[in-house]
Amino acid sequence: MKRAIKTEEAAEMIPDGAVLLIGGFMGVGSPHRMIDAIVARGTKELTIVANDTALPGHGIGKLISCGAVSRVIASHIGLNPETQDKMMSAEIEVELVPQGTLVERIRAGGMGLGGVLTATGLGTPVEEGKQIVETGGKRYLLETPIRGDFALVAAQRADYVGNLEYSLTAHNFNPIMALAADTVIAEPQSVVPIGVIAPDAVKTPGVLVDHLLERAA
Amino acid sequence: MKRAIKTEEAAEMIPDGAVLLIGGFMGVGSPHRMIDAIVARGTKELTIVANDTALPGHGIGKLISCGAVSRVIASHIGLNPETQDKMMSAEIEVELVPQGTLVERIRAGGMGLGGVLTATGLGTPVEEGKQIVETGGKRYLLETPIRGDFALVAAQRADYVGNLEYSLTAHNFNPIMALAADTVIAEPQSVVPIGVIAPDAVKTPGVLVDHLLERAA
Amino acid sequence: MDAKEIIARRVALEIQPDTLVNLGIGLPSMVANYLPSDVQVFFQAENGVIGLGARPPEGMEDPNLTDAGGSFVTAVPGAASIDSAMSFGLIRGGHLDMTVLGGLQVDERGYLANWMVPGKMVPGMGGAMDLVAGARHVVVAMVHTAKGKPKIVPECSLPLTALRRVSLIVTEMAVIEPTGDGLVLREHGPGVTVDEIEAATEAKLITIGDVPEMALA
Amino acid sequence: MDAKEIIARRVALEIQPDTLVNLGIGLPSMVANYLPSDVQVFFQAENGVIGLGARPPEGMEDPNLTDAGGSFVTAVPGAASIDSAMSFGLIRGGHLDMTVLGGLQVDERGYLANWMVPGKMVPGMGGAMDLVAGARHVVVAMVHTAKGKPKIVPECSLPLTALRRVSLIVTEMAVIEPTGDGLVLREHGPGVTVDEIEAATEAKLITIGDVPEMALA
Repeated sequence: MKRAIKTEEAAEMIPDGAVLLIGGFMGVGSPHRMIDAIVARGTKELTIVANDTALPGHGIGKLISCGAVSRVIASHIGLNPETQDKMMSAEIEVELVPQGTLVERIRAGGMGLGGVLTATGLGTPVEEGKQIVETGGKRYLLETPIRGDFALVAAQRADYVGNLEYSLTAHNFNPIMALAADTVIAEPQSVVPIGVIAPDAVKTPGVLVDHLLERAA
Repeated sequence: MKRAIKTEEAAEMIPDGAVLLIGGFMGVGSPHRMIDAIVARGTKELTIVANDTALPGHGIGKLISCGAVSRVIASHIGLNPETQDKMMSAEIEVELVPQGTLVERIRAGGMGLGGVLTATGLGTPVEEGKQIVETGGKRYLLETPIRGDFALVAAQRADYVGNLEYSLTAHNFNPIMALAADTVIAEPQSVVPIGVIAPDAVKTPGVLVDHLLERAA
Repeated sequence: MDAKEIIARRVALEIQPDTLVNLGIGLPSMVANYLPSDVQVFFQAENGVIGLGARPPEGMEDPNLTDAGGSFVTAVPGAASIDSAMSFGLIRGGHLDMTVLGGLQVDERGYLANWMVPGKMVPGMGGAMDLVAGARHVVVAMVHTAKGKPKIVPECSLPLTALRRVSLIVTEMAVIEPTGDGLVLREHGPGVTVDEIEAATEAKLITIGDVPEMALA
Repeated sequence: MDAKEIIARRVALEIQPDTLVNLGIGLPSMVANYLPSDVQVFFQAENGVIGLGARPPEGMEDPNLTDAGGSFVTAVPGAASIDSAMSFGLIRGGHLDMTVLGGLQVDERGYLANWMVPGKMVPGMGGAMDLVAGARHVVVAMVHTAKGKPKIVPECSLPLTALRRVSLIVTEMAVIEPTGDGLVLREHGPGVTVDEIEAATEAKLITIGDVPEMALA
């Protein structure tokens, strides 16, 4: 059984320079309370692995705006001109990864696989510097696994085991990121007693979750 | 929207020599009605991809007993002495695959990946004849994708879109197999009107399901 | 009728009943407006719901239900929530029947460039590379020229999106099918002559017999 | 107390609170019976429920809720259903804290052979290779000798299960820890002398100071 902790308590666990996997797609399904707490604390030199950096002043965009981030691995930054500006001025190093490759690289990191063999990116700038593997008469890029020091995942509902449920398009990267970090911090909208979430409704088993935030205010 | 069809109608689609992915773990979560219909029809020379061959006279074991099968790809046949005998007498060709590798090979087949890079099987007979890929300073086996002509999956509940829910340990290989065949036949315990299964409860989206059997009698 | 409406109406005719279709943001998303009411289709957005519906009435939005552009949407009856791994598994695994995307350039090989302009626009590829590499049919929906400059060219000067010949190019001037022999001009736009199309196209176009005018939904 | 009970009671002491543990079928599954009541553990079976509970009362079995041996079980409050991909992702991804497996041979390198006897027994490896390659701690629970023949040998003559040094060997005669220097004899069984252990062991055993008697749960 887990104690639900305060957001500030969780944010204090994250040191400067940490690699964070952060769920969400343009802010939908992002752990907004954790992001606010990291901004408030002033953590620096973070590496953010996420689908995107949302918009300026929204979701992950807040971490970009406040200068907490030195490196981004994402599939899309086009809707956040601040990320693009900081990339151009070399304040933030950006690695752009095709979205499907990004999620599989994180899954590989979480599931103990050596990498991902995909045709996505062949013949494009994504191919540069990467190992090519031939199998079954076809060529594939070998994309390497990604893991985080922390995964910050947003969930609709949790129980005190840490079992998580997600809602609609707020699933996105969260269930996969919960597999792939040394420490997984879950930010649920609500927390219910053990037994309330039926086994078949669980999308992330509680054994993957290290820390559970209190329910949303 | 899909029409729910009779089991016999579905069994008639499966020609001699077909490659079948069949869900289940020792018969739990296997499509028992489909298996009975294939046995009754007398289909021959089937390749079965499944976790195991259950017990003689039970689940996939019925297909073994009646001589419908010429090839098996499975992780375990130890509880079915008939499969072992037919392997020894070369009536059935058996490829044994570690269970985690088997499920990932099927997933790779279903998700368009070039293969699976895994440490499982290194230094064992599983390694024989396989490509080794070095990445990140480690050695991995390259295990090739598996696809079926048909996937026969058992579900707890379906709607008429073909969305599927599974129950407890009857999930096992079913959700992954539903990704990896040219034709997917789902055998649900019950079928409910469209809209009854909430989007968040769907484990296999109906777009993956080609044919839906009538509810269990 | 403006150029975008012509394109959207023509692309709408390409959509087959009972298929899974991904519409890119911007112009491609307009296609849904012109779908014949008797054609049942599941729309997927890569951020994770199969069965996207129209924009909800004001005040009935769900913050957890948006399209890939971040706009509020609804879910049709029979919709299914999926995470990013399943979303891109469907895309790369060949389960997505059609994707409609915008384009910056398409060339005589049928290769598409639509994600970056070096030194200018580096938004990231998002899901575009996976979509083009993996979808069964890739339809490029774009205006024929950009500020008078041809976008259909002998060879893309911009970085490619994938090493894959797209299925069809639909502009307000023409419907063009890339083939092994080159770009075949299939239809001309309303009131547009073949000479005008050729003048606005840098790539060589193949015409076979009479070129009919495009029908519009 | 018979040999198996000694082994099961000793292994039970290895299990840490709040961990995820996989017990193999047969002797290893007995370990659950001797767990101190204040130690909360989630048991996982590779066929797919986290939080396996005891056998249900007669007449209250669920055909969709069994362990990896096919026996009926229950689910504890807070249990989670998972499919085979997630199950083995947990195993290979290092999320499984401990697995307890039977053994045919263990050698001085700490390598385990437990899945086949060439020419005799070819049941398939099931999940054993993934478990040994992937679990954080691998405990081999086996009787010390087979029909008087030592099972702890200089080098396995049977095919290996994985190229991985197991964490601990527990028999009715001894607790042995494989290390980089070789097999260290940590404890002796009730009423067994070090000489007797060495006589029943073909491999070289390292003893450091006095060897204490094993405690039993």
